[in-house]
Amino acid sequence: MATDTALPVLTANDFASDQDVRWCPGCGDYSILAQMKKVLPSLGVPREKTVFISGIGCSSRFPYYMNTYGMHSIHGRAPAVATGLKSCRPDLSVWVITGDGDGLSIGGNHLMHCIRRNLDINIILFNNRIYGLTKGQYSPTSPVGKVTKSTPMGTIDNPLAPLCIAIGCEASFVARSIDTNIKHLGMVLKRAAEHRGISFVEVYQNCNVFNDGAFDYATDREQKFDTTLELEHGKPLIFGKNRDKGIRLNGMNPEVVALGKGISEDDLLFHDERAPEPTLAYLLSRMRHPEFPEPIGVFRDVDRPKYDELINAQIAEARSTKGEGDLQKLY
Amino acid sequence: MATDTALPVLTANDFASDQDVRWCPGCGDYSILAQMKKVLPSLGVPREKTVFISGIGCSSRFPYYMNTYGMHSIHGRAPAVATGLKSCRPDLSVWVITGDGDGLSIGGNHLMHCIRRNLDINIILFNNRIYGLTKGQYSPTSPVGKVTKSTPMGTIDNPLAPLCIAIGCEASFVARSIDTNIKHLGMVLKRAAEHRGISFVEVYQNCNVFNDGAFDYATDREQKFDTTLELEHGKPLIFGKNRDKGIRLNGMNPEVVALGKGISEDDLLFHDERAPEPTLAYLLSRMRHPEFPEPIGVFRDVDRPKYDELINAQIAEARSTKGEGDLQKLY
Amino acid sequence: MATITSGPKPVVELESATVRFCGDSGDGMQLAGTQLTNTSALAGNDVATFPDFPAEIRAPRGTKAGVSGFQIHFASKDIYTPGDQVEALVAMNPAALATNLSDLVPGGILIVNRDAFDDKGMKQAGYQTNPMDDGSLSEYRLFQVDMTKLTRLAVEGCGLGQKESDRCRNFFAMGLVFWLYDRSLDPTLRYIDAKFAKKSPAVADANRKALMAGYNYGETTEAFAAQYRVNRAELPPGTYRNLTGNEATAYGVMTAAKRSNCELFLGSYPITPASDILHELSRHKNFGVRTFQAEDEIAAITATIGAAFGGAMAITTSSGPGIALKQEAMGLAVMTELPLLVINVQRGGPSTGLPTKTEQADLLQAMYGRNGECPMPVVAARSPADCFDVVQEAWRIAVRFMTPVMVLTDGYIANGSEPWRIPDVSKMPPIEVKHPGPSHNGDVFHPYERDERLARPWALPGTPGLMHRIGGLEKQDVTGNVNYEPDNHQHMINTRARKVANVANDIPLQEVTGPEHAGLLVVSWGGTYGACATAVREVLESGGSVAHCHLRYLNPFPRNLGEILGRYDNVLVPELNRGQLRLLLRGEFLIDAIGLNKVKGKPFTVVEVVDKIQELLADN
Amino acid sequence: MATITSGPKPVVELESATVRFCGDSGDGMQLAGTQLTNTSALAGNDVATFPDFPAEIRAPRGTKAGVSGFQIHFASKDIYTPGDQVEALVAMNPAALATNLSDLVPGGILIVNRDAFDDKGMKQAGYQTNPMDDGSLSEYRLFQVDMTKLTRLAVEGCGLGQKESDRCRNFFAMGLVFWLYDRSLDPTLRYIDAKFAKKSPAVADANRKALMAGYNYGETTEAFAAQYRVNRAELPPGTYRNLTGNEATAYGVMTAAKRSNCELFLGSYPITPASDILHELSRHKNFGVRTFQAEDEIAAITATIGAAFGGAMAITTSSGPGIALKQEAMGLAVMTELPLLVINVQRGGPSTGLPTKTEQADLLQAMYGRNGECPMPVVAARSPADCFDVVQEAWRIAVRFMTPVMVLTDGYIANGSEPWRIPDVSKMPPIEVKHPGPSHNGDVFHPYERDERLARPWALPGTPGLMHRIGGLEKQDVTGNVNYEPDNHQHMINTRARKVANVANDIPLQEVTGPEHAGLLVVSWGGTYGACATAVREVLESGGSVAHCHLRYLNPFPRNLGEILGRYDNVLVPELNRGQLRLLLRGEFLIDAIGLNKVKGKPFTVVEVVDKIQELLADN
Ligand SMILES: Cc1ncc(C[n+]2csc(CCOP(=O)(O)OP(=O)(O)O)c2C)c(N)n1
Ligand SMILES: Cc1ncc(C[n+]2csc(CCOP(=O)(O)OP(=O)(O)O)c2C)c(N)n1
Ligand code: SF4
Ligand code: SF4
Ligand SMILES: [Mg+2]
Ligand SMILES: [Mg+2]
Repeated sequence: MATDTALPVLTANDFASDQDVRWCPGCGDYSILAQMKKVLPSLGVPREKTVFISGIGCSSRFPYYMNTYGMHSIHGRAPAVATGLKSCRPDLSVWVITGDGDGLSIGGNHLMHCIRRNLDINIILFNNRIYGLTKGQYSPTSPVGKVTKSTPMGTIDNPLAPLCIAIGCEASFVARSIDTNIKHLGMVLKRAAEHRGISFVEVYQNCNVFNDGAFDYATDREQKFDTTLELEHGKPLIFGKNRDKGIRLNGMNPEVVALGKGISEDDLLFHDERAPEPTLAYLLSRMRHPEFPEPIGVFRDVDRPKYDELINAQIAEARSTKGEGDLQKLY
Repeated sequence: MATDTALPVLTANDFASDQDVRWCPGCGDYSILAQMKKVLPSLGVPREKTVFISGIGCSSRFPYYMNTYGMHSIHGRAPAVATGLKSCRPDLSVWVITGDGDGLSIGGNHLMHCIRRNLDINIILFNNRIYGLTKGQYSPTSPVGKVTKSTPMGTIDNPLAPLCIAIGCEASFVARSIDTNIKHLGMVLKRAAEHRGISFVEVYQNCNVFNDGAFDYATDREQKFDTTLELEHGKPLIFGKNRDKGIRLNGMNPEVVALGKGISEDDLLFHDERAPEPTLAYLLSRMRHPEFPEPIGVFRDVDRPKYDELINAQIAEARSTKGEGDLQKLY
Repeated sequence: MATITSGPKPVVELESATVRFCGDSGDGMQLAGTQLTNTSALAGNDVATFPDFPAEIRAPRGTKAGVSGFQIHFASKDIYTPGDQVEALVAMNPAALATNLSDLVPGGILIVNRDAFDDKGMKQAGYQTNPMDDGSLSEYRLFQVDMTKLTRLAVEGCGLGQKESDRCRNFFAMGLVFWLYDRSLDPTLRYIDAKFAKKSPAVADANRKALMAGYNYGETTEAFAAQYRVNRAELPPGTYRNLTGNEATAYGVMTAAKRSNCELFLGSYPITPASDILHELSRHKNFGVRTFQAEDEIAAITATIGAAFGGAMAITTSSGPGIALKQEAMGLAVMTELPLLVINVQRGGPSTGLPTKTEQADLLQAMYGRNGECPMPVVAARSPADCFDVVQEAWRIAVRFMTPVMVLTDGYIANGSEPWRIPDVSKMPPIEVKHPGPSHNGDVFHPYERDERLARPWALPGTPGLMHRIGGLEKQDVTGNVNYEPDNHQHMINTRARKVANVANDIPLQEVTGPEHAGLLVVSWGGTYGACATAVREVLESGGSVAHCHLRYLNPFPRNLGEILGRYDNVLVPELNRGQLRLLLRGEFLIDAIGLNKVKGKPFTVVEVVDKIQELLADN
Repeated sequence: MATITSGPKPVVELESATVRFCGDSGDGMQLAGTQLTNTSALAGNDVATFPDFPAEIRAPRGTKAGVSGFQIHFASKDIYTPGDQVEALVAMNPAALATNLSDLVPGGILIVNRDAFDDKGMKQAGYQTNPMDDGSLSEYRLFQVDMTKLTRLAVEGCGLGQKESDRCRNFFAMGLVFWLYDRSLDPTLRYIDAKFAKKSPAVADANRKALMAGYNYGETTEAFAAQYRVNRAELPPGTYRNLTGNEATAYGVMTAAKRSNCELFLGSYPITPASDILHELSRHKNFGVRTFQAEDEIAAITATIGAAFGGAMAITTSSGPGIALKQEAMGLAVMTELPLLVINVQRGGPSTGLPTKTEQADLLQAMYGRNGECPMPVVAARSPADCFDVVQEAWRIAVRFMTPVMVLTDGYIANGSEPWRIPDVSKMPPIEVKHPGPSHNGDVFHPYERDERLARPWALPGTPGLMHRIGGLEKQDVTGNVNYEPDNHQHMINTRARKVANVANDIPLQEVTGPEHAGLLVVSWGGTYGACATAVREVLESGGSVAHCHLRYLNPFPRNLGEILGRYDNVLVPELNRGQLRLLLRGEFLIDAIGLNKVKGKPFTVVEVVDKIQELLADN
């Protein structure tokens, strides 16, 4: 099998399955799929060692399109399926693909517990702020007032912020990107793959059929420099077409300031992915359009003990202290 | 019925049901029950307008002991039961009693969504860091390494912090108290009842049978002044037997400082329950023993639209714009 | 507004007609079908429809996976099914033709959009050569129409881009079919006004023009020799409107709420094919309807239980997988003896299965899906309009016996439609609901003190003096206190079972259509009613010795069912499952019921049932 | 170490004895019972036990709700039940006496802790006067012992406070009972050493002293006239140890993992009475056992599915309400055709029900609790030790047919115990598991290409060339691709059903104890085995015409079951439910099976079954 483990150089196409892709023309899922296929060959993990687990939703069809192992499980349960798989098979590289409904509505609890256990997998949440597959009901990330099939008078549920939840559970890696920002998306997916422990990534994804333009503010050529802010480790928080605006800390609260006229980069809030305390990451995850530019990139990247390592370490320890189990002795 | 709504003056005993209480002798649940019975008469809400909904667990036996309406529902679902009840019956004062397993393990998702919707109810989570009713397995709040029936080699799950989760969901009222600190507990329960919108309260509760002493550090006569910190709105964060220590902000991180020798109260972090952004509350919820004194009291108390009000407001609006529904016209 | 009356060509009268529009998901076939349906209903026909769309939101354009179809059966006699075979097929592209042709009767009318048959389209459909030229369609009456071109011409000058222009093609197709069956364009023109006139006059104008163009094309071109006409049916007098099963379910619960004078609460989590009930109910807040889109099915039903505790008419809607998730909570509803409805719009299983396809395989789950001895009444709707009656009946049972009730419909009747005779609200009897009033004697209230039906009182929070606690642990009868005593448990197990059994005394006796005694009794339930009723009628007309017994009440069975079953030499149970009702009948009545079972995600055809009946009659 | 051999008093030989310790939850009755059980097992008796504890963690001290009991039946013949009635009752307080006395045979030995009968204690138990003085106990052989005082005296000088001293009372009681039945103290002394010697020598010393004191009290005081002895039973040769059902289940899965050479994964969420399986397995990590305490039952089973996909022997354990929650995911396991075990330790239902009581009411949930046609093999254990064999058999079926398997046990056998003949690991045949190896030809792998049993290949992630995707949507046979075609769906529905039906070819034929033909056949399943077997034996001995057929395999049934049922005039199905197996037998075999049904949270007594058998035999 040396031949297999010796990693023949693979291309994006090698990761494409024989199934034709069945998303609506123009769906943001296509570009996420494309970036994933592009990133995987660069990781040096053979296809057979890669597994995609998903729940149910348009986004959750993802595994069918990858020439890897995969399971299109049931609604909301992918993180739990992945927990069983990764605990028994730490040798595998496991990805969970989920949606804002799959991951935050029915699956919110599994997501939370999977994150807090810091299982060494990558969770990509396709956030289109709508239920796509069931044809357009509001989701836990839909903004208040959103008119949908199930809310003709507008939603009254205050939305959940995926990253706030992840950080509330002490996620060791938290990031955000955008379907159409393909270079950035590729970078984020790669960083997520490289991180050991849970990697939680929110991707803004356009559902052009049931929630078209939900993220125009963040993708529009003109606006995006003012409405998004690319995080860079150790760098000050600067944004704007001419990079002439920044985020300054005022007590515990961020505020937008114009650079120049007395305010220099050093007065700004500096990003620190590796801050041991998640408070900064939390503060960043709270910055929302239109009050603030929405940060994209890596919010947090710290090292914590990993569930799959620990569960197997206990097995090893038990074996070394008690010796390999002997049934006859046990009886 | 005037006689009933004219609130005869009630006593704690009026709120006791005819069932004898069946917790282990010495269980912390007793004192929480006692405080609840003491606080309710002071709220001016008649017994028949008060409803206790619980899930399953020792703590969830609570409703049986109250002479109010109540439902001992199924494991983890109390917040959802309460959502249906309160949405149809905003006139009722609804309390949810849950445990660290009931509320954060199987019920974590309902808790999260109930909080983010800001339903006008009070959720009291009895945190004894163990599964009591099922006789001693670790819970989502058990510290790493905890040896229990199901973890003879110690737990490997990083615990969840109830308040971090609640704040991650933008809870409009968040507080913490301790079973044995009865005056403080009474105050917190009253504040929770007075708050409109979701009130989330974590109560440290001793399970003297399966997790005895889990909170000794916070209740011990000698230590408690150094290990806990009573939050007061608008006041600096001071603690210690002689109130000679405080919390100062260093960048985004809290640090313990000794007062005097150049450090005055004004240098300390001041508490603000009403801060519109939850970042401060989040930072406080991250302060854990032994690095920090653990804050008790009200972390956050802000006003947000309430789900039960909104759902009924839409009904009213629809009726005023479209007129009361007429089936014959509809057909 | 323009009204076009029938033109010069000869008109052939038909008793019934079956038409199917098929094309790409993007071609608006569902709309075309709906318009023809409503127009026919207004024309006084009896109609039955069968929409059939892909599971994918939108499969790649032009692929077979993306084909969407809508079949309409309209007639001057009363009909129960959308028809086994299609007499006129409209195919908008090659994939649609390839996947639907097999359902067209030999000699049937075949209208094809010729423009769509380019190489790419044909390749996607798997055609090597153009079927219109290679003679493979010779057995049909083929009409090749350049719909794309003709539509573009028709809408020229409306200021639409090509993409929008092509979107009008379905209106052209409608116009043509409307001419062919001599149908008025008015309802569709009205629809266009209502739907587009304000939003975008240009589109409205274009659709109107395309519709007319299609109609005129039929009238003027030589291609079509004759028109067809289906006269109004002899339906019982009254005003009718067309209704889908999910609409009927929504109207039914709203009506039940009104009749019982309850506020309506729906706790639901979206799932195909049940979501439309949530959508419909959420549009009627002015009826006091509260719709709660929960975080999952478990929250949906437990919120429903909370609402029921509070005194609302509380219902939860879902389909297979979601119903499985609700089972534990149904146990709580049974234990707390609260009235609520669990509505299961069955779909293809197991697991995620075939979300957009129909099936009847959740009957045993409805009966036995819960832990412990946990009986619940079960009722099932037989047709789209019947959903309206069944949910009201279910609510009547729920409040009278203080019990959750399971209502079964399926994707076929939920999406299908038929004319519904509009009832007179003022003539509907109230559904009686009692709540005990306040008590001031200071006595402890007994929440499990039962009436003659074994129903417990529905005491509402807020009522002075009735404070009480309920829950999922076994409870002492009368007091409702938690109780683990052996004899009490046995008593409560028996009581809950007897209470549900008592429902049999409050429902009508089972009726049979056909002879009192015969060689065969066909026993059906749910959405297979139409096929079975039609099949039995046909066999009877051809002199066969058969009768039909359709069950609305599945738990408990009507009191006289056993006696009925005994009267016939053989019993046939056609089901879209592997024999679930059959097991119940065999187990309860020890009769050797025979099954006709089909699990293909599709309803029975009449022929399938007729053939089985004939086979069994022949055997005797 | 001290060994006390039997003393001066006369020794009466008995064939069997039934003893029950009862007292407050805090009195250590479970420990007392366990010690007597193990000692008797070591003495070579056959034993059967029935621990019975309250649902409350700890109800208020001295209340009836807080009474905990442990019954042991030990004998020199082989026995299957803990005994209907108690021959010797040890009551540590008034509440215990009040709640247990009715089970003591007239003339039975009654040992009471006199000291506990103070006013408070008697009031809590509802005694107006002291039963020991008002003659109400006259029909029993009453022994009043001042256990509290005597124990305190005995442990004086061990340096314990009064509270700790009183904790030793159960050892005093044990000592007394051990003397009474001429049992060796050694095992208990060893237990004391192992358990306390290190942790707290003082406690160890005190317990030892209390134990001896009790023993000596029996020997020296005049009170007791004689001792009793139950000789070793003629069990099949071999070494035995005592095992509870949950322990046997844990050992069984560990053994199955070893035999199939799989890593063991348990995904579970605690729930009474299943939690002990999780506890036991989590203690054996050195066997490569991974235990995952999930956030809920749904996570538990879906993690189990993930582990199965990865190639582990994956199991999930729960009880009624938790099993209901797992149903949707079981559907996924059926659809993905992965091998795993779902172990349901049944408890009293419905809903939360009676968590610590036993019941058999989840059989139909096991069969039909899922949406759609979703067949799963179902097997049930008949006794504590049988759990060991049944879970291995279940795993053999699971891997051979690539299917999830439901294993049913119940609270009665899970907590009860019996001697278990220790097997020889080296003699156990392997359970064969095949995984397809790597493929390098570049062909697409076919995950649903089946073998002669219709099982699909278990291809593991990590295997080059076998990359494939599975899921809950209907799939095309062979390729496993998503597929919505009608005929494929029918084919897959049939295939999944046939696959499970095929299991019947891989299991032993059903056996019957008793005559080949008789007036009555008793058909039982699960934990009622003991009562039924004993009852049939008794009736046979008294010349009755009856036979016994106990089913281990409930889905599919053994191939010859129908033929067997046909051989008997009547069929009786005793169940701790309202007739669930009865429904299945009637439905499948159309026989008029009669039910003996009890739903009291307690097992059958032998007498109950005997009486019913006699009644039916009399009727003929
Ligand atoms: C148990 C269960 N409940 C409900 C559904 C129906 N359902 C399928 S996907 C979905 C939500 C999809 O939304 P999201 O997760 O945001 O995915 P998207 O389609 O937007 O990518 C729902 C409600 C289901 N398949 N299973
Ligand atoms: C569906 C379901 N799963 C599991 C259980 C078993 N169970 C009852 S309470 C409980 C956890 C109790 O822990 P917690 O919520 O912390 O309450 P405590 O007893 O500690 O107050 C569990 C696992 C159950 N009753 N129902
Ligand atoms: S419905 Fe929306 S999310 Fe789903 S495939 Fe279509 S565009 Fe994408
Ligand atoms: S087990 Fe613990 S939590 Fe439960 S009642 Fe006893 S002491 Fe209280
Ligand atoms: Mg979405
Ligand atoms: Mg707890």
